[in-house]
Amino acid sequence: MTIDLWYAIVGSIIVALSVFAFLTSRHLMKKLLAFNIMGSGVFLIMVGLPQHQHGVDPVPQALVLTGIVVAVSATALALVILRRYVRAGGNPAP
Amino acid sequence: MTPILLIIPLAFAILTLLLPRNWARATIIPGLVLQVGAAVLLCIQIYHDGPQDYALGDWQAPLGISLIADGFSVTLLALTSLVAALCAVYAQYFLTRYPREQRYFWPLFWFLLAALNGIWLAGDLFNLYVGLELLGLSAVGMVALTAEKTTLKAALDYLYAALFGSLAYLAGVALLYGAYGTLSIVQLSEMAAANPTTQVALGLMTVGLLLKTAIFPLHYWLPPAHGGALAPVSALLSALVVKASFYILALLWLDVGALAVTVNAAQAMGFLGAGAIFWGSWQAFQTRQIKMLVAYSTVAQLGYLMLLFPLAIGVSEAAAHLAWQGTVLHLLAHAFAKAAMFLAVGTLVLALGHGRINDFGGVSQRNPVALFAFGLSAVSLMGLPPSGGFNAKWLLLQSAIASGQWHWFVVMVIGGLLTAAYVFRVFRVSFVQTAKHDIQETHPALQFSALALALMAIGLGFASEIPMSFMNLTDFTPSPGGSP
Amino acid sequence: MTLLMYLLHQVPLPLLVIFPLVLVAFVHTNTVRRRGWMLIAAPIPMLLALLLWYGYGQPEFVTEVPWLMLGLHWRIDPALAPILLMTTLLWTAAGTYVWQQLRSGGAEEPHIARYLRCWLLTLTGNIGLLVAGDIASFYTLFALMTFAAFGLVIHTQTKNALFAGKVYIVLAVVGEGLLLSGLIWGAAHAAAGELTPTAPLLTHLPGAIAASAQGVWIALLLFLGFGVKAGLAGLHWWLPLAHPVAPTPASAVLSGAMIKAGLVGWLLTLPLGEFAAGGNFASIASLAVILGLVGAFGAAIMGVFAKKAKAVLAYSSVSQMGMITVMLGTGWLYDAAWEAVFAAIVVFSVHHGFNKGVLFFGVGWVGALSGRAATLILVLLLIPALNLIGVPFSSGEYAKDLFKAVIADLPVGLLYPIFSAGALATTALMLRYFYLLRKT
Amino acid sequence: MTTLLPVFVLATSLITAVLIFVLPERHIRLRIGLNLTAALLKIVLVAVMVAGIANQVDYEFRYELLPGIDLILRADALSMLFAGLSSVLWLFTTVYAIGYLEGAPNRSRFFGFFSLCVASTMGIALAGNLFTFLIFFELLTLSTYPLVVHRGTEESLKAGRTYLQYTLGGGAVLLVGVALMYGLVDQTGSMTEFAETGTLAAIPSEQHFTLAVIFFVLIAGLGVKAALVPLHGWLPIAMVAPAPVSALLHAVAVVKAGAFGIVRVIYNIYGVEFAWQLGVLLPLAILASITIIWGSLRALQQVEVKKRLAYSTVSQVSYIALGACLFGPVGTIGGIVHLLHQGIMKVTLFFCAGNYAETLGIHKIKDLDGAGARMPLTSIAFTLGAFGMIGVPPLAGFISKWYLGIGALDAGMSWVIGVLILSSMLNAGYFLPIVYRLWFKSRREPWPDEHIPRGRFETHGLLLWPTVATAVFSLAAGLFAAHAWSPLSWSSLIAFREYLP
Repeated sequence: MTIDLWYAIVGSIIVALSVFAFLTSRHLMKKLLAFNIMGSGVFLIMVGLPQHQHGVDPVPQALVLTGIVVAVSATALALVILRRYVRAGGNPAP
Repeated sequence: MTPILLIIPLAFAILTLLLPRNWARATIIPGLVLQVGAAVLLCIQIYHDGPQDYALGDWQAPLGISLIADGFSVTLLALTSLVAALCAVYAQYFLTRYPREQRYFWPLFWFLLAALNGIWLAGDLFNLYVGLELLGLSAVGMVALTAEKTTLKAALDYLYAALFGSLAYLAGVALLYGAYGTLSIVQLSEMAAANPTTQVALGLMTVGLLLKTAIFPLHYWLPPAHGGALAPVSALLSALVVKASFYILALLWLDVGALAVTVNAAQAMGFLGAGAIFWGSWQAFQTRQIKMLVAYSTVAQLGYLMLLFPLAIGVSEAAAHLAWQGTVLHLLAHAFAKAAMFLAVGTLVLALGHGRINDFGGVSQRNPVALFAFGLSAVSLMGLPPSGGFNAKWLLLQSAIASGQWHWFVVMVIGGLLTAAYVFRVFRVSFVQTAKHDIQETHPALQFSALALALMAIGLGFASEIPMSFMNLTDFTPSPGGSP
Repeated sequence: MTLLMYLLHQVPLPLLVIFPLVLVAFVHTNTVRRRGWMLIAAPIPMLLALLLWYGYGQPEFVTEVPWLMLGLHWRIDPALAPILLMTTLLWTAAGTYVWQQLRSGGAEEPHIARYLRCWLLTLTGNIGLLVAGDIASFYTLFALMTFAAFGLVIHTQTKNALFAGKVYIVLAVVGEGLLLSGLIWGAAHAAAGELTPTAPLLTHLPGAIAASAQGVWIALLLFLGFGVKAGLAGLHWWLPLAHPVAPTPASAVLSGAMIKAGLVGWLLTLPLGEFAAGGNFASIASLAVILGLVGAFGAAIMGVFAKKAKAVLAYSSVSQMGMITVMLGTGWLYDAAWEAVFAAIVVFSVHHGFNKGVLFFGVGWVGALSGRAATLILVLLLIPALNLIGVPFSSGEYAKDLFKAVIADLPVGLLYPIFSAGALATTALMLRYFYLLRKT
Repeated sequence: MTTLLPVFVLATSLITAVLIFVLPERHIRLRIGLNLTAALLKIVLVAVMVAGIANQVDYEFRYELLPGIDLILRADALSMLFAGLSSVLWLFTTVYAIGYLEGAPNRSRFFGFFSLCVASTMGIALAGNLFTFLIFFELLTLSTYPLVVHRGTEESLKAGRTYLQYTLGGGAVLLVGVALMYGLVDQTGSMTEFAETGTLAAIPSEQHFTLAVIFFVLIAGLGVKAALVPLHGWLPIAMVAPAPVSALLHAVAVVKAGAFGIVRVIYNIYGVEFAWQLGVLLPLAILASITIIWGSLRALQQVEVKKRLAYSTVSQVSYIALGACLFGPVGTIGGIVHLLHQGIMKVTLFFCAGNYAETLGIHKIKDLDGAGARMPLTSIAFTLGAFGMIGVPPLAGFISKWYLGIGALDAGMSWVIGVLILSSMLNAGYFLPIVYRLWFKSRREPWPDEHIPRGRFETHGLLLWPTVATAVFSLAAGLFAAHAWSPLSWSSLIAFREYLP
């Protein structure tokens, strides 16, 4: 059991927790936060799982980097829409 | 040749983002011409030279981005260009009433196109992920365009579903990479064995993609999003966007994980499809708003796509081949027909000023072409001949007969009747002579772009040979494998 | 004379038959009262042709038009020619009667144009069916006569007339149905083996029926089907209802000529004579005799209690047709004697046609006249009446003797005296007839 | 040319349909001209093909729709019978419709779908295999729906719904049958092509049960349009449509498409001899007989003219199915010739019903008293049609019954005679009272709603002459039945080719 696998296991736990949060939270902001945490978990798995075989693998690093960019932009978009929604009189916690 | 199809939309996306509004408008037609032209050229090239691989910037996989253009992907590319082009023509006239929305529509439109093209051409699972995310974000942006409370809510729901789905997918990708050390679809399809890791990975990805494809019972986000968006947006979303995630799903089940999937799982997917057909049709039959009707119709029609899995997995090669052909044809026919239907409905709503089906009286006199387009696309959706939808249904039925799966046979036949039940609700009222209020004339371009798409759906019934011959270029026939 | 001979051979029979049909087109409501002559003119061509035909020694006279209907084959049948002659003469006479009525303005009722049209149509059918030699056209003309005669029956449009019309049409439709099934069934056997049966000739029918395993049933269908028209006991109900209400000349042709169409149908289609050899049809033949006797005497009893002279005559017709049915049945049973019986039937029917016609006219004349003239007519009417009864030296006696001569040699038991007793029945009816006439 | 002629025949009405849809509502004259030109052109083309068929020319057009499945348009003797009927009646119905709809709204839509409907009928006539037949069969459903609901009233919308429920359901059942046929029996695509003596006789006997099942599935699908009891419910309800539609629908298009399909399945797919061996003909014959009697009984109870005619159609169309079930050439001739005979007679009757409704506002039978004097030509036409339906010679209906009767006896099914005669009597029972009212009752009160005053003719000329023409046809078809160019002779040709390969 390497340290990398620990990353993956911790990542899975984070994912599991955040999925629970995502599904049970009503507030849209909370959901967004849960999504971000979930993303972190997945990234942990991504860097953690493949590493145990043959040293450092550049591919997961690159993938995670891309993933983070995507997640950030998605969060930004979600925030914009959420703000608009609230301004338009929408209830953020339906 | 291949990367041009990514470069063009991206370039125009940036162009339309940067240029002033009027200039941006002027770039649309050249952009569309370039895009369609490039797709057609690629089709011709593939037809002559066979499938091609292309490594972007000469960076080889796994770090580089590899593009694969085979018969299937060029078919989808051509479909995308055609549908998008007509939707764009429509949007040009439709959006004159929405100046603010117009500003953001075009960049999003081009990004959407780039994402779709990227997905069709992607050769590895991670590129598919990137494509999916880009697609999801631009689609959500388009839904949110009008910035009304309801559409914003729909956009948010859509966004969360898309994000959740993407992460589930990404987790699966991570597992697969951890197990096999590659993301290339070609390599994975040779390596992926029927072990728990693969199956868990596939399960995660499947759930994510089902959510993105809005397959019953995970379809909750689709009707408000598709029904609430502007007409050209709905058309693009229903015709193309949901197909992208289905495409990946099919790739996973029939190619990447062909050795890992089980017949029972495939049957379960079929039951989801059947549920979608019945539930979607029932909801479409119940709803009062015409756009919701069309949106629920999408839910139902997506169910037919899911029948691919039980019909193609664990059966004879001939039956699987039929199922595959039928599904592809259904995908194409539905894309044309549903785009046409949303555009036609958009025109009618524009003319009437509302979308209440029961108050559609008199619409046939003032907007006959739009109504006719609606009718033609409905013919294809109902699977009545002559239409692409009918040919697709025929092939699927033949596949069900060939593999002796009578339950799917029955589902498809009943599904056709249910479709008829809800589309004829619209025709019924359209024959009422007396209009309850004013009906405006609409721009002919709006009516005729819808008609052109509808005619393509019908014409596909006579030209099914073309996509089929492209399909035969790919050796992508689902393998008869699958452990019980 | 050669010219006439030429005409006789070249003028096709259909033209003679169609002529009255063409006249129908010229009947208009406004001019109808001046067009009474049409009714006289209508049967004249056929009458002339028939006389010529007799004059030239009854040569073979056949017209075939293979492309018309299911192949038209029309001929003058020498055996039936007397009935044809009687029919044309009676129609001419009755036409003259109507013409006279129209001229004197006697027929003031409305619908006179319709009356004339129906008259001409009925006439076409009645005369035509006697020359039709193929099944299809025979049935066509028979149906034309049947349906057109409805217009004659209900012409006066009184309540009774409408009721009579209803009974008439129901029985007629039933009769047509029985007839058509019999004809088709028979024709199927006559045409067996052919890929496309054009309608077979009537002359093929008896043989085919005799050869068929279900021949008895086919014969029964035909017997009953024609029996409606021939006033067969049990199917005769329309006669006493229709005759009193129909206009006098119409009653005359109805009773004199049309009723014989049913008889002609029997003669042409039933497997009589040599085809009955072997006794296959003994059951129906016996039925014919029994029904004939029931008709002959039953109608007489009913007739005596009738309230109108024309009803009496109608019952008399049923009675007389009953006697003919007895003759037919007897001839059917004893196939060797059929030739002679056939001759007797033809003579009897011609005799009955003329005399009954005159008696009907008499009702009209007596009604129209008064005083001495009426009495004179009454006296003159004794002649046809006595003829019908069959007093010595009358046509009736001649006709009956022909038959009696035949059955005298046959083992028919009581039939001979019973048949002779028919004269009593007729006498009773005639007495009643004169009684009622005098009262009016 | 021999390849494209069937396509041209189809195109004459298809292109007309498109042009009419494109043409704005106000171009009345242009539309009329277009319609009539196309109708005449089609008749000419059909005539050319009829002459060709008589001389054994093959007209065939083939186009691969799906791998192994062709769209085939082919002219054989049977298809020309139906095509000839449709093309001639299209002309008359168009003329009639022009008169009937004068001044009405939505004429562009009406005539467009009308042409489309005829195009589908042509496609059905010329279909060379089951698949092509199915395509046009469904197209017919779609193109007739707008005609049924044309008036847009609540009643017609309701009727349209019922119509769809039946016909789309029937279409789905037919689809099932055809799909089963292709999937289970015919892997090569050649056995579902219509061939003159059938294609299935060589199938091994273990598949016979499957074939029998498929047969009844196909019949159930076709039976909806052919209005076989108990699938006939749509027909009387669809009577709310305008009279030309009822005339075309009932005489030619929809019901005939069903009946024609039954004939095709029996003769050109199964082959009558094989079907007879399979034992599927007797049940169908019994069903057809029940329909004949039931339709007549229901017709007796109707008080509206068009409803009575509708039930009469239910009854009469089954003669065709019955004839097809009689194993033997004569029965075949009877069934096939009735396809045409019933068409012209029933179209006459519906034209007349339309004339009474349009001219005098008469919808109920009891209002017909004395109409003969007011509208003599129409009433003569009605009388001819009615007597033809009863089977009185020398009208067309008699010829049909004659051949059906003899055919039944040849096939050893003598009980059919009883059915025929009973039906004739019931026909008489519901038609003679109408004829009686027309001619023998006199008018006391004014007409319910007199639209068209008595002018030079009793009604609008465009309404009158098509009626008279079809009435003359139904007389001529019987009168000249033995002529070489009569429908009867043509049907005999078909029967010859079926039984003597």
